[in-house]
Amino acid sequence: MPVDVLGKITDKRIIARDTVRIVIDAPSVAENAKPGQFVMVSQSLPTFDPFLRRPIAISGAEWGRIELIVRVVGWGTAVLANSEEGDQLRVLGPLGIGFPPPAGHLALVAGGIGIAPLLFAGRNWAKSRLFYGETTADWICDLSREKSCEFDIATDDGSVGEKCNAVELLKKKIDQFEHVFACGPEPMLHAIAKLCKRKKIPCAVSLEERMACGVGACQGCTIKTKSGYRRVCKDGPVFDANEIIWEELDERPCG
Amino acid sequence: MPVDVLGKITDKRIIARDTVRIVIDAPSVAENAKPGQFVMVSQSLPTFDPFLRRPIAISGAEWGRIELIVRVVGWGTAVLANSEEGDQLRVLGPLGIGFPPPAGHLALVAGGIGIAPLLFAGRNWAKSRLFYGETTADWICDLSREKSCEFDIATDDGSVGEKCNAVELLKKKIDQFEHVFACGPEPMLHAIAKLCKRKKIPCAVSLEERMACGVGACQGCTIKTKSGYRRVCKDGPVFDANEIIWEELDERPCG
Amino acid sequence: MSDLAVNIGNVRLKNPVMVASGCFGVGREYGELFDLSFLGGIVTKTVTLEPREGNLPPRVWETPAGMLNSIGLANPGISAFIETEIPFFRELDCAKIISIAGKNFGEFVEIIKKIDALDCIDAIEINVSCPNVEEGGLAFGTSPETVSGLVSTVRKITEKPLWVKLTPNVTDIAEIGRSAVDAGADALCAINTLSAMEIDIGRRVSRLGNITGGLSGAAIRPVALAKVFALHRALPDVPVVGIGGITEAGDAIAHMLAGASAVQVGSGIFRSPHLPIEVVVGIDQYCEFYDFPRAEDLTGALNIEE
Amino acid sequence: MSDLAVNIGNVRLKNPVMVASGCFGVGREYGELFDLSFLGGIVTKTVTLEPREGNLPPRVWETPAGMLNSIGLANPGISAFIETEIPFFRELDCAKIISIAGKNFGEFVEIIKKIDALDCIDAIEINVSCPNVEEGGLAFGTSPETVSGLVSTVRKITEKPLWVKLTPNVTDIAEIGRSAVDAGADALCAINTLSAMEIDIGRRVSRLGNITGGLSGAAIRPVALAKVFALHRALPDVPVVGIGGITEAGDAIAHMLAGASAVQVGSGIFRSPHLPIEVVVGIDQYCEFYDFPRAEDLTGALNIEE
Ligand SMILES: Cc1cc2nc3c(=O)[nH]c(=O)nc-3n(C[C@H](O)[C@H](O)[C@H](O)COP(=O)(O)OP(=O)(O)OC[C@H]3O[C@@H](n4cnc5c(N)ncnc54)[C@H](O)[C@@H]3O)c2cc1C
Ligand SMILES: Cc1cc2nc3c(=O)[nH]c(=O)nc-3n(C[C@H](O)[C@H](O)[C@H](O)COP(=O)(O)OP(=O)(O)OC[C@H]3O[C@@H](n4cnc5c(N)ncnc54)[C@H](O)[C@@H]3O)c2cc1C
Ligand SMILES: Cc1cc2nc3c(=O)[nH]c(=O)nc-3n(C[C@H](O)[C@H](O)[C@H](O)COP(=O)(O)O)c2cc1C
Ligand SMILES: Cc1cc2nc3c(=O)[nH]c(=O)nc-3n(C[C@H](O)[C@H](O)[C@H](O)COP(=O)(O)O)c2cc1C
Ligand code: FES
Ligand code: FES
Repeated sequence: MPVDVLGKITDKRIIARDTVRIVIDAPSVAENAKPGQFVMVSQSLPTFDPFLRRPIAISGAEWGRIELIVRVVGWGTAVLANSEEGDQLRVLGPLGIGFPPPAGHLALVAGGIGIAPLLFAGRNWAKSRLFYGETTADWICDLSREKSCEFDIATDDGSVGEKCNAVELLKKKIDQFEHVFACGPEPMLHAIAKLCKRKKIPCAVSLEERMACGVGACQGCTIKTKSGYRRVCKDGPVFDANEIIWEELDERPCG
Repeated sequence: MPVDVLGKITDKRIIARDTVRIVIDAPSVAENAKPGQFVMVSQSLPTFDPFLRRPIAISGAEWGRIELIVRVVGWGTAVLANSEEGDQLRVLGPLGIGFPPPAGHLALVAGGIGIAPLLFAGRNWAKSRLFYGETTADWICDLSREKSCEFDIATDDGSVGEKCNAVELLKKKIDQFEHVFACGPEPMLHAIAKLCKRKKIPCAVSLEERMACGVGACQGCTIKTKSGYRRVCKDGPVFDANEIIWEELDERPCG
Repeated sequence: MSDLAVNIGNVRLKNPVMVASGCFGVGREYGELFDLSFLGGIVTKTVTLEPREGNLPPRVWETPAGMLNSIGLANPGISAFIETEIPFFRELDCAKIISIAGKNFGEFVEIIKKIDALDCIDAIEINVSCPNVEEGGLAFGTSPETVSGLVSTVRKITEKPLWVKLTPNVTDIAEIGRSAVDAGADALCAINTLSAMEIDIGRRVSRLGNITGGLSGAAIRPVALAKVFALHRALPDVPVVGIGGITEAGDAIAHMLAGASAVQVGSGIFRSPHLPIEVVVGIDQYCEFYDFPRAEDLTGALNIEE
Repeated sequence: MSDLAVNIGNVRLKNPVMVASGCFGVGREYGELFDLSFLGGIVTKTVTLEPREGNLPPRVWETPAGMLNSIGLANPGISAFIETEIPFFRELDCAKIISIAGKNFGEFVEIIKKIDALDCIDAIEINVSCPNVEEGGLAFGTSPETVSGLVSTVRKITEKPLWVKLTPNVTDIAEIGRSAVDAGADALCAINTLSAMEIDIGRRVSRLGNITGGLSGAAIRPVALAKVFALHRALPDVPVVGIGGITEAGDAIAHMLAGASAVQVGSGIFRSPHLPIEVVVGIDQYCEFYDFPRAEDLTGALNIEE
């Protein structure tokens, strides 16, 4: 059951260019959180700028605290990233269905800030390996404290890890896995979905969509799936890759 | 001539309950500023909260810097008061006509945050004395560094200075003065205007009105005077007390 | 504690705070967050005769102090609604209002025939003001003749209180309101969203799949207050339900002072799910502080000297 | 550098950025801050036949992401205006548009007779959309017949380009726009402010002396864009001047993509006096970046698949 609480920021640090890790004291959110779920967050000041909360994946939950990784892409994320230790954030969650139980060895594929929900998955499921792609080294989140899962890194410019993308990383080792979880830009997810289909490996993808309510009440965040429109916030954000009509997503006039 | 500049905050401190003194590096504003003038200020971030700038009196100008005293009464002043040393503010000014040249010994009468423009006047005109009234000691701005002019303080509860109001302070010594400048709540200004009229002493009052442009272009800040509607921002904020139709101001449905 | 109960015609609400259509489903989701019996009432998402998938995504976009939506009345259709949602809805301990829309008079009649027998429904909100659908929707609500025709048609087939939800996208909302009341409407709800759009200048496309949408949120509060004020002035005896831009208790109080007998909270809920309850508490505190023994005394209590 | 010049009918603007009526006087005050010749054009505060004191204060109030005003067309009247303002105004090196309003057709005619001889005036903006005056004002702009009658009356007595400034407070802005154009208007300006109000719940009074006022600023941008879009779709050959909620260059570009041939910047100037110039620069940069050789190519360049 989700709750809406005011949570104090207990730790905040920059972990990559434009990217912060925020730890929030929010026991009633943390105790129910599962990998793949998210929260709707805003600052606690009574401002209309922004008007709506922002959906942010839960990247970890332990000891009554949740961890968020926020990349600044606009005003809403800037406001979150500029909040400081001791500030309070409004946190509604945990929301969404989260990842399914993995069927054996698990490949986690992250593109960019898509890393956030997969970190939680990596900490949760021991038999997993993370494939993490970024454009360049600066944007790679510091994973030095991630003990629980192994990882391979790729950058488009080769500035760290292999010079390729996350899909290519995955391709090399895909036969070692029985399940794939992926989060990142749509073209990447589409490519992974195709690969998994060919290899007949089940694949769950975490999607993004603009949200208003975040709880399933407004029908604002729908995407077209093979079983009709589904709400990303309530029926997702994690979907079976085979359910997605990728062409619809690719053609989306705006995002 | 007013200018619109980005000015860096070089000093900020709390000088009374809910009240801060902000020093801003803004040479082109400072060099032309006269007591009684004001600036239109906002933070420099691209936010709509608030949408408009706020008018704030110039309480001092020296060495290329201007001083503002801001009391938090709502969101706009809260945003200003929360900005920090090193932040930049947008400053449009100096605006308005300022106080007239005083005709001999000058009484400055301040009610509450009305102290701001009078501090500047006190520093500027040696033969002046400040009468400063507040509800209670907490709200009295620290004047320990004001060397240039003498002052009497009154509080409603007697927690500091005399237990009376600024008008009563003035009354006791009014015969020593040839000119009165006043700024504060409307009932106070009205009482002072009456007193000065009886005593036949010229009196200039600094008025407040909601403003949009602050430069005289929008006609948003008008008050009714004996010579018709006048713009507080351009034709004021300082007016001859005899010009004001006090009944109109007192009856104002809202402020 | 003041007496918070208000009457909208024959419908008694335990307090003046309802949630607006489309922002709350039937309460399933938000019911996980708080006890729905604190609410004065719930207005369901608008239900149509046939199921509707809704509009092409994206369907929501944030704007300065507000938001656009072009949901397009996505709903399962009245039969499925009765089957799957009413069993949940009927158990709730607050006024229950069903919002309905049709492409033509006949559809409205068919829907009402299906719901008239449902005891649990306290009132029917006729949505003639949705800017996001091609047929029916806004086109209905902009013509006094159509509104009058529609209301008198449905008035004949149900005894249930009929509330008509008005659009602000008209020259004279009071004229439309009057035509609804003259034809038998029991109350007027104002406002639905303002027709609006936003543009992605990088890709040179609309931000919404449906090109245009409806603006709601704090940004429209001043417009909503003016419409409620206009309705109350023109029709002082008709209950008005104030909707638009409520994001704190004070906004709801402003709606009531302008002339509303009750309010509905819409997109403000997305910012703050507990908002409807905060509004109830805030109205109570206001009544205490300003000595209004009954919340209903707030209606139209604005001082106007002209 | 792209070619920024645009034509509104016969009026050539050096760039598409004007300042809106009522927000800039005739430029005296803001002329102290920057060189007015950077502007595409200036629209004066609306001038009436007789002097007007304007409405009871308070006249402005801030709202979420916007503001209300009820200035009430305070102005010295056309004769005093010609005497005291035109000598300053005529010297400016940008397009000069005079905004006028009258209580009846006769007043419009009288005003135009006085300004028709002024060479320095490039166009007349007919304000039939002010929500803040009792007579004339909004009432004119909500009826296609009245607009048509007014425009054809004044069309007969002047060769100067006639722009008609439309109100958003109507059911169908394109209908009003069409009636203006059919009667001889050269361009349509949209939008004026939205009728609105705010309430001081503590004192239970309106925030404005005049009770209601007009809403402007970022809050109304989505509404303005939808109106411009609707006008351009209905009347693709008619130049539209986009007004409403421009607070950065991107907003002006959005207006042009929606169908505007030029824009006017209004209350955004109060936030940021240099805004009109920033908008000129921003449009230029946009054209360069996205390969539009001429700013006029932006007009209606929105991609719409339906
Ligand atoms: C379920 C879910 C989980 C998410 N988890 C995270 C996370 O862990 N960390 C993180 O940094 N971000 C996450 N996001 C994305 C985050 O919500 C958006 O970046 C944020 O809403 C942007 O707000 P803004 O005001 O900063 O940017 P805006 O100014 O609103 O937009 C800036 C840019 O970001 C794009 N954008 C904005 N919102 C979204 C969205 N919901 N989906 C896709 N693109 C968007 C816009 O199209 C635009 O290009 C998640 C989104 C969803 C739906
Ligand atoms: C020429 C001039 C000089 C000023 N100098 C100073 C100064 O030196 N220091 C200072 O702290 N304040 C000064 N003020 C007042 C200051 O502008 C207001 O307090 C501020 O605009 C309030 O904004 P807000 O968003 O914080 O409050 P809001 O939330 O907008 O309002 C909070 C309360 O303050 C009242 N208020 C808001 N604006 C004004 C106004 N312009 N005049 C009167 N009452 C208002 C409101 O009615 C309300 O009760 C001055 C005002 C003017 C016109
Ligand atoms: C996402 C969303 C969906 C809506 N769906 C409906 C609807 O189905 N029927 C209806 O009458 N109004 C609908 N509305 C309009 C609201 O009920 C309300 O009239 C409007 O949002 C103004 O109120 P607000 O400013 O409090 O949001 C919807 C609004 C939003 C934001
Ligand atoms: C203070 C103020 C005064 C205005 N006066 C006039 C006026 O005299 N005539 C007119 O046609 N429009 C007037 N307007 C409307 C503006 O010209 C413009 O249409 C409206 O504000 C929307 O644009 P914006 O959102 O950029 O402000 C006024 C607007 C404001 C804010
Ligand atoms: S955001 Fe409201 S249903 Fe998903
Ligand atoms: S605030 Fe615009 S004229 Fe004074």
